[in-house]
Amino acid sequence: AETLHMIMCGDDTTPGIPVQQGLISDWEKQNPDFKVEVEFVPWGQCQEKSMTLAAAGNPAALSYMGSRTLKQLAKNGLIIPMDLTDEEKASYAAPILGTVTWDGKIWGLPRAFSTKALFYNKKLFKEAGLDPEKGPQTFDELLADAKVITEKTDAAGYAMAGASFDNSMHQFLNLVYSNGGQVIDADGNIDFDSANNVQTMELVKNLVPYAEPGPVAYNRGKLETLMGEEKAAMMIDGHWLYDRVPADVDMGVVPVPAGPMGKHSSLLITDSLAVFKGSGQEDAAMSLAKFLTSPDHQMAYDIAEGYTPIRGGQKVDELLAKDPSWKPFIDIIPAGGPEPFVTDYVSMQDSINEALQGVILGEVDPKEAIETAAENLEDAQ
Amino acid sequence: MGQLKMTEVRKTYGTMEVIKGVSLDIAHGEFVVFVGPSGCGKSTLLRMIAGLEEISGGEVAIDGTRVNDLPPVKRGISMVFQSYALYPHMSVYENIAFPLRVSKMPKAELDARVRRASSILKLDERLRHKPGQLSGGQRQRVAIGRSIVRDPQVFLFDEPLSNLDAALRAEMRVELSKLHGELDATMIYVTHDQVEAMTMADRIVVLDGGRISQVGSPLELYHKPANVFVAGFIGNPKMNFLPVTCLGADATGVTVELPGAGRLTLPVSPRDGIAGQALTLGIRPEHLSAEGGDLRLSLMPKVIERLGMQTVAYATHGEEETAFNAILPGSAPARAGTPLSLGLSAADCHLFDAEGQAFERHVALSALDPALMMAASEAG
Amino acid sequence: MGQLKMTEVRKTYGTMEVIKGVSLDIAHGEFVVFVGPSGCGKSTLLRMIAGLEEISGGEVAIDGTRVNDLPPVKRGISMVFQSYALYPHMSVYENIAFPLRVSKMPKAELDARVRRASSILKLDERLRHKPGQLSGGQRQRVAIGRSIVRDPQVFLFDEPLSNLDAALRAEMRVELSKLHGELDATMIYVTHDQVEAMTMADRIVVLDGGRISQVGSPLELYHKPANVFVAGFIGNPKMNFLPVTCLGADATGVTVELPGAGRLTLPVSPRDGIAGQALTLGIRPEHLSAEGGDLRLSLMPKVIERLGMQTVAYATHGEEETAFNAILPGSAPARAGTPLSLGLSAADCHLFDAEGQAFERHVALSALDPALMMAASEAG
Amino acid sequence: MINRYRWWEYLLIYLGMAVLLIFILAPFLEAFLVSLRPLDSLFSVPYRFVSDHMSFKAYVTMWQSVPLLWRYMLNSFFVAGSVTVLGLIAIIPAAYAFSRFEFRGRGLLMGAFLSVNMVSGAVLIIPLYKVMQSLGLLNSYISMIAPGVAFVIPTGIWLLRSYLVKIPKELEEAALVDGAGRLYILVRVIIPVALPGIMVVAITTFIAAYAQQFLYALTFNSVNELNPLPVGLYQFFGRQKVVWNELMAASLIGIIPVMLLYVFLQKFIVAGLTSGAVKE
Amino acid sequence: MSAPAPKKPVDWFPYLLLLPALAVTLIIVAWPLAETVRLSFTDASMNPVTHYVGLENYQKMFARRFPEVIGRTFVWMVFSVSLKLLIGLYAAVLLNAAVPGRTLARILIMPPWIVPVAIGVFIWGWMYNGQFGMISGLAQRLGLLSGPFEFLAYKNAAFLSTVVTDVWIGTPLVAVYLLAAMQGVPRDLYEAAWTDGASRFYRFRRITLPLIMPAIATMSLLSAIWTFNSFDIIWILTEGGPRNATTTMIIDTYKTAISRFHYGEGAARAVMIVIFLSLFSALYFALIRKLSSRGDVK
Ligand SMILES: Nc1ncnc2c1ncn2[C@@H]1O[C@H](COP(=O)(O)OP(=O)(O)OP(=O)(O)O)[C@@H](O)[C@H]1O
Ligand SMILES: Nc1ncnc2c1ncn2[C@@H]1O[C@H](COP(=O)(O)OP(=O)(O)OP(=O)(O)O)[C@@H](O)[C@H]1O
Ligand SMILES: [Mg+2]
Ligand SMILES: [Mg+2]
Repeated sequence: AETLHMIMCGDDTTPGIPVQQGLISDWEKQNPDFKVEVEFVPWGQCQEKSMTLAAAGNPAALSYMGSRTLKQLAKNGLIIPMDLTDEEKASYAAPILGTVTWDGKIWGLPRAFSTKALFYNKKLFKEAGLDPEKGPQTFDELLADAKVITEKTDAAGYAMAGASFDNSMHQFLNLVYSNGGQVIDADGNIDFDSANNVQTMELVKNLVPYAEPGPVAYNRGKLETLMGEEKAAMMIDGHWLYDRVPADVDMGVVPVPAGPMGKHSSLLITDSLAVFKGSGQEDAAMSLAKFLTSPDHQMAYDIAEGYTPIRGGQKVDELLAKDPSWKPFIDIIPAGGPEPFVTDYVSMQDSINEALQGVILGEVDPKEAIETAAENLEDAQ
Repeated sequence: MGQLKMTEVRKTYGTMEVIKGVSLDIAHGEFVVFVGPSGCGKSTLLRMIAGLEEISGGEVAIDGTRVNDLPPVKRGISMVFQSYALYPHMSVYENIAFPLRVSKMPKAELDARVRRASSILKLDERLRHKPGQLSGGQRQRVAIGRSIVRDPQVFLFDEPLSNLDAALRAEMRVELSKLHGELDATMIYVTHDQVEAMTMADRIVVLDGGRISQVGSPLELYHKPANVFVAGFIGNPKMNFLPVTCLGADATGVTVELPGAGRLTLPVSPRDGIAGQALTLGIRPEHLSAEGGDLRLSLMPKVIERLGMQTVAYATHGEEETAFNAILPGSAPARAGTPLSLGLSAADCHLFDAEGQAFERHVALSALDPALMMAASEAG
Repeated sequence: MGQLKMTEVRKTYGTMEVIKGVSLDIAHGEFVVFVGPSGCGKSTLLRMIAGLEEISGGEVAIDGTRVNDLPPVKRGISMVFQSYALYPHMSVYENIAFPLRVSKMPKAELDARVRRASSILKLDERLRHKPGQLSGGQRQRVAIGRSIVRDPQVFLFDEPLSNLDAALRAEMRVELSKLHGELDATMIYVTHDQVEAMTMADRIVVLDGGRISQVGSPLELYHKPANVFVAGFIGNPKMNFLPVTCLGADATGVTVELPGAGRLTLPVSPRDGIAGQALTLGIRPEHLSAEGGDLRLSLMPKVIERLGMQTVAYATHGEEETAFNAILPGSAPARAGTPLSLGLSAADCHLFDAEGQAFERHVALSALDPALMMAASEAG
Repeated sequence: MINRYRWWEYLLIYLGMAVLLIFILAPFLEAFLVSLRPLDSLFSVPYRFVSDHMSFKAYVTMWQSVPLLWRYMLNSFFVAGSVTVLGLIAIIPAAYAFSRFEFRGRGLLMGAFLSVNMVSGAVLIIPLYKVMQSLGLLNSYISMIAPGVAFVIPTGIWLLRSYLVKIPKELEEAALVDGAGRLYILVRVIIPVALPGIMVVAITTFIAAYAQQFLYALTFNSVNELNPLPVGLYQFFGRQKVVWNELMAASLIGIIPVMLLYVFLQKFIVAGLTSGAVKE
Repeated sequence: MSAPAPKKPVDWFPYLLLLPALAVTLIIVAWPLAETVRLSFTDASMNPVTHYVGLENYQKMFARRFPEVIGRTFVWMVFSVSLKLLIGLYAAVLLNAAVPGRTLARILIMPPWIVPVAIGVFIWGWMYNGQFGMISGLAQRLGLLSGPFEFLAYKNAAFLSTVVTDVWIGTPLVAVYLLAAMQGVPRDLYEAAWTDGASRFYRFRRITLPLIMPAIATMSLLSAIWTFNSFDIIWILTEGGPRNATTTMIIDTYKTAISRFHYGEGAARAVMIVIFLSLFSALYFALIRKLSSRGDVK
């Protein structure tokens, strides 16, 4: 049988892997001509590897990719679009499909999905004299609560990410979307320099005194540690945070606070399976990708991995019944916005992070930061 | 003042005793040379005087002060190393100035001293050069220059000439002797080259396995070696030894029988009860002569070296083929393989007992060297 | 056979000519020594013979075959290096066996040859040792051992003894001479030590700045140096030179006037028209005597070296303080600073013209060395 | 005597060493402490050296969570060893050529080798991938070894050359006179004599290959069983949730074999580098 | 002068000796490098179809804050290399002292060299953390800091932090190398100086230091080249932030070529690095040669 090379990010010890492996075996039974070789590549090197292979003309047939890279791959003709039936398309919530759609075509099949909400530490809220059952709902409340907590407790009010990592930008975009802002408009034009975004940046600026000292040193992972140690009271994060703090930390969750010009939202991030052009096994890869992401199979995988379920359905209801903490993460999906789809993702990340860092370090004011970032973002187009 | 006194000085490395109790007095202004075979402890002793090596036992005193625990610089000594130990990255000037820089001497005085040293040593034209650009003899002089600028009372030299070729060595030997005349200082000099020892020393200390074998003036060692070791060590080619039997002794000397060659009465101080004992007779190669002599020996030359000025015959004597060498003046008619008959005088012979201790010869040293007469009268 | 012929051999490094046309015939079995001051090209010449250095001009032939372009091993030569160049990681056995291993000799024969070499050189007990564990003399013998196993026709030695101390050097000198007697081979030997040259050579080649200054037997060079250079180079301390004026010449010799000392008629072959010319008179230090002589000179000793066997006076002569040294036998009553009157014989003197070329002395060399007579008769 | 220190000198020396070793080892102390902590209390605020529930459990569990760990270590050893051996095969003759022969283009070639040092592997990765692909070397040990070899060659040549320069020329000339061929001389004379210098280069090369073989391995190899330790270690933190305690335990264990190697060879290194290092 | 020597045939042996090294280098380095140079004149990206664009990549590079990056890279290199040399020298001096326990110390200094770079840097990442990091934690406990200090959060602090980590990783090699050089200084030079009364420090300054200068020179050049190209440390600690404060040429190159996949532009940067380092090395050699012709370095 022919070997079909598939690249997965991460390692083979997560609970979803056996599920996936079972599915792959099933697929192999249906397609006895192929033998699937799954290569696990550590995060942080994974996309680079897939892209390197592709650029060198020897792509993997199927690769696990951050959806944000798809536009660049597609534009350069390295991947082929997915031929989904309308029915298949309809099984996804529209914003989710937005994370993989460019130029009217779908370039990858969502494999892992996350939404974000605001976690807050009930104990610290109590300590500061705030109502532990009522998390902040707006930017103003967020700011006010953060201030009170910083002043009344040992902990920082808000856990702010500012390091030069992708998730610093993600944290910020959650706030951007919740204030009705965007990075890119429906036609694919940069629309970053808006009053909404300046306002959001103002919030960042105002939050700095109530954030942990030196937010520029923090990415999401380190902030999670602070949450676990109860050194910060509020943080925007995915559902996984529950698993990453000690069990005795009592946290509440509310949707990302809404800004004066918007309403609750969330950044929707997906990773997808992309089929590379030039492996000679495009059809088989496509078939495997579809097989793995078909509603039931994908759901099993999501549940096993603890990802936000990509599709609704009965399984989701079961999940919610079993674990109500999922509710804010699932309910927000329709209101969420996809990760901006640009050609030069890294350039976007750099531009936005630089603006963020400028504001956090007090080197530029929010308006100027947004303007400069917007200019630089043109490069990323 | 540069007076030095060693009392029962010992040195052990681990369990190995290398210096086994050395006592020695050195007067101010003396030129003392340590000689001895390789590994006998010459360098070790010198380094202990210098303070480079810890003293395991006994005492070293300079000008009456015990210096065992003082660092070198506080002992008023300076040392010239076998390898010269010049600082390769510094100019000759800086090399010589180094000890003065260490002591933070004012610039003007430093300059004056360096210039004085360099003029004594004829290095004026070399002051800007690096050691690497100098010839062996010049390097040697720089090393000496570095040691004289500090005006030490005691100079220590560890085989300073051993890296030079023969001609240069001869030249430097003379220069060092002159220097000793000019500087009013004590010099202690280690070498294994006995020409150096003989030509430069006021007194020679012969070391043998960590012990002093004999101390004396060069001519004393040459003419009155105290034992077989010293007798064999001083002189090149070395003294010839023959087993003899003592026939008797009286006031004129000791009469011995040379197997197969006859008997001879040596003018040495007799001892009691030695008649019949096996003794050793020593005779230097240069004291054999083609004609005459009190007794004639037949030798079998193996190799003849003709130096023009003299002829060296490496020969054997008797049935046992004992090595027996001879030096004959000019171009002697000796041929390898042709037996050679040579004469020896009783007055030139040395006699040693079974332990290797010498019988005292009747030789007046003052008759040999006018300088000694003077020294004797000064000392008196 | 080990017959070697050099014809107008030249060597240039870049634009610098180092060997300036050397022609020399060496017969089989001869022991030829190259001497000369440092940098005169001795090593270069030897290395050209060995094939280690390219020959820029002229021809080197061994046994009648031009070898200019042959690699060393094809020339039938072997070489002993000044530094011995032993392989530090191999035992003595392996060092000696190396050339045989290279030529893939069967084991039994190899072993036999190594053992023969080691027994000639008395290295049997050292075969398992590494060079680092040997003394200088032993290393030297290993280096020789390595060169004799291959039975070469020509041995080349580049200052093989220069790293040894005086005593060992003397010993090795004798051993090498013996070895030359035992092996039927040609030896070419480079040194700057003239004692070695004098004692070992059948013929000495004196090089001066890339040219041959004189070729001859040791005693020929000693007694009949062809020029001032050779005269000064052979002998230690070197020959004394005095400026003299020629008064006239006849069959008995040349009469010269020594300024302030008198006149002397030297038994040398006269030349025409030399009367009135400024010449140079040479006299070796060892030919000065305390008593007698045809003429007496007054010297001012500066340093006296007493070696026991002889006394060396480093002195000056005349107003100009020309260096003038003397060697006196035994313990002469000379003192530094006290004028010394010494005699010289006309027969011992050398005479050189303004260009430094010698007047031929009337000395019969065969009278000086019985070996020469034999060589002369054999050659005849 | 010259090495006799007074008490305050001892104090200064040990104090100085302590400061140095604290700087050098503090991160390892940190790593060790982390390896002892359970995953959910890795980092305590405020900082504490000793926290609750410390144990050596990670040193046991790491073998289970990355079952191929031992294999990665062996791979690392194998790859580093191969890089060292192959590297030496290229380095020794080249260093010998540069130290002993005058030939056309010598200076140029030496400069060229030095400039290989200036090219970082990361930049070349894509063309290099194409090279490996066209040579059919992907997914094999060779794909990791070959680039390793190429990038250790320049430094190796530089270090070894300065060592070889000091070996007396007479050794070769003697062998030449004895009839040995030039290759024979290299193998039988030069290499044994230069062994200390070669050991230094070998160890430097080995450590470089052992600790820095990440990028090539990752890019050119897709077969998990062939991965070296650094890639293997990434499996601890290439995860959703980094298993820091096991990662640190594995890292510390991974250092040990090389440390042992170094303990045995450190005398060699110092002696060898000496002669190679100081240009005279 | 004698007649010109006949033309000699070329001696192929040295080339033969170079063959293995050359072959490997040509295949693994030169070929890709040539390809890189070619790509630097193209618009190579992910797209398999490329076009030659002349010097455009180089122009773009200089337009985009490039001089600033070069300057920063050199500053980073100078800081890091001088610290490595200083601390390496300091370590070598201590490890050279004849005191009990120095063998242990010589061994204990090695780990940063051996541990995979990424791991070492991760640990430093924690150490720099203000809340749970060792440095800030101990400093607070000792009263040196009043509150948590984030070393990676501010431009200068982050810059210095990356330098310190680079120094940590690079010091062992430098120390071992210099230690070896020190042991090559003949002992009698020290004894001579001691006899003349020179103190330990004086001996170090006037003898040790000048005599190990050649070793220091070699090490500083190699170290400079390695440091210039040091990538993982900055990448893992700061990814070039905050606000580019730690973006060096190699980081910029990596971001451009690998992260952003502007391969042509990245290749142009890589070519620039080689050019800069070659110039630097040439200058450096010239300097050394000048110094040694003055005789300071024997
Ligand atoms: N550091 C040491 N440890 C152990 N033994 C030593 C040490 N230094 C010297 N020795 C031993 O002490 C003895 C005397 O050595 P020393 O160097 O004084 O001899 P030497 O008379 O100067 O010889 P040479 O003429 O060869 O220089 C030798 O046997 C030597 O092996
Ligand atoms: N490779 C070389 N390049 C240029 N000049 C050289 C070279 N080798 C030797 N020379 C020069 O050739 C001359 C003769 O050198 P050679 O080594 O033959 O002298 P030598 O007579 O053996 O001297 P020594 O007694 O010092 O060994 C010297 O002036 C030397 O500087
Ligand atoms: Mg000694
Ligand atoms: Mg020579």
